[in-house]
Amino acid sequence: MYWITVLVVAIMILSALAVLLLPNLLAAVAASSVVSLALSVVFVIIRAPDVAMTEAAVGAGLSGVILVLALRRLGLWGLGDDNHPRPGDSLQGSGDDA
Amino acid sequence: MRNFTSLLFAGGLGFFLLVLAADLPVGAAPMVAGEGILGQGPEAVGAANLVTAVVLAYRGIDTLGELSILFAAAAGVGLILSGMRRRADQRPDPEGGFILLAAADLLFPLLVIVGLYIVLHGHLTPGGGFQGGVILAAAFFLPLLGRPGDSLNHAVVNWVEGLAGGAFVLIGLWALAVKGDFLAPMLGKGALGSLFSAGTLPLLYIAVGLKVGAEIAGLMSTLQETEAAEP
Amino acid sequence: MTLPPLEIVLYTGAVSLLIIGLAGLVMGDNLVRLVLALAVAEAGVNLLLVLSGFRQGAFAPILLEGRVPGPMVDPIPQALVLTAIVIGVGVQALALALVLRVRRAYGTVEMRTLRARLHEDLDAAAGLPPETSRNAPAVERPA
Amino acid sequence: MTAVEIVATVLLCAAVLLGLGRLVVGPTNPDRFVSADMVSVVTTVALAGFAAVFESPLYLDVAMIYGVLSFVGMVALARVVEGNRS
Repeated sequence: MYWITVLVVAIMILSALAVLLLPNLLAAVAASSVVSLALSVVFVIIRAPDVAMTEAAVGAGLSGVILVLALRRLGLWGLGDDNHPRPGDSLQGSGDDA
Repeated sequence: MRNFTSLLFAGGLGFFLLVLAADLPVGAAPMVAGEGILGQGPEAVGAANLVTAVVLAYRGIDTLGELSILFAAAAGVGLILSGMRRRADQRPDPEGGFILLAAADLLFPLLVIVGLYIVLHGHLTPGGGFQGGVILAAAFFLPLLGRPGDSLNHAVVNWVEGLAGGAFVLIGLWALAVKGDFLAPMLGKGALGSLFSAGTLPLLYIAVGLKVGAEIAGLMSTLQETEAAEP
Repeated sequence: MTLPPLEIVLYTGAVSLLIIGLAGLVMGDNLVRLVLALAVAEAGVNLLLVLSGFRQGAFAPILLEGRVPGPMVDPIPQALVLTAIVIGVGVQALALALVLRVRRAYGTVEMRTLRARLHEDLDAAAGLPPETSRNAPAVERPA
Repeated sequence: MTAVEIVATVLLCAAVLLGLGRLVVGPTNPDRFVSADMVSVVTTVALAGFAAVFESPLYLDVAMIYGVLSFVGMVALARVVEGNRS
């Protein structure tokens, strides 16, 4: 149990760093959903099933949906951090700089 | 320079918090109010889930405040985005493929059943109004993901939200009139662990679930109907 | 070498989550990334609060078939964090709506560009010439 | 822990680490979403495993909610990726 906890905490911290460091905003949103996933496992380990369920519902479903919808409305999806798209900047090619 | 100062600040705060955490009594956390609730909660409230007992019975007024904060946030989103509604000549997102449309239609009743199960068993198993409300909102929003041209009926959503909030306050006032305490448990406790137990707590959780679900569904629908910025 | 107890590992995780979120909040330049960093910091705070009621070897505060299985963890921090998570998502949606509004008014979500355009707008409203106003000495500005 | 539980733990940890590596490295965005979806499915299994280790049915509800809602989140991500195709 001890080493499982250490591993889950390490995954949580690594993906929290990925949220800040990944240059692509959509990838950062995916990483933030991994953060709340690991957090929900930690809540199960410390015997808080109610909180784990709320964190799973909010972090896995709701927060990701809201962030992604907002990114789509902002026109920032598929781009890096710079919001000056070059012409011909396709979705597939934009993630290569990670 | 600014980045260096910020990192120094964050690192210093982290060191301070870790020093504080190292001094905590590890292994046996002191519980002042928790011991009392764990001891007399099941008899006094009748809910098998003691977290539910704290949320709705011991700290029920906090839940009312939380609901009003959520209401203010949803109203704020509606107010801020009110001038940015998609115009009729703008094309919405393309419709989803066959798999998404079929899955949305198939999953809708299942999601509604799961949400109602979580709301109704809030006083017995983990879960309750907040989690069940989120699932209900997801159930009503999933068809909108498949067909972005449709939209939720905002009048119905607002009515559900208002009626649920009013029901929560009315149950609390009823307890205030009869027992002298706002949101005191009413209607007898029943057998601990059965579905019809814990008095008014399931009714309160149904109100909370409907209100949270309506607010979050309306919020996501508002975001969906917002016009897209030109890239 | 002796391993640190389980609580210390968990407290370290919670504090570092809070610190990572806070560092992103003060150093970030993109408004959407600020919202993400706020969510990470909030997760750390929630974990810290729930940890304050954790006891090793205790059970979840839910009675199965009406009997008490043994010592249970503190239900009060769990109930408070339950509402805090739901409020957090409401705040996140409100912040994103504000970001959408900013993007429409100024055409950018970068703090640096945003600040420059804000200064230009303020100077234009004050009637100063747009080019020189930001670098001009302060005494030339109207009081 | 019995031998079965140890083997299951090792396999699940390996799956999560592989998925996490693809999430960080992944050259394109669809790679990252598929890996995030895979990590969430593996975590659902791990939560059910925790219910078995703790010998309590309470934790199964958490796994159910996680499985249901991660589908909705991933559908939203996928919709955004395919958005510019008309």
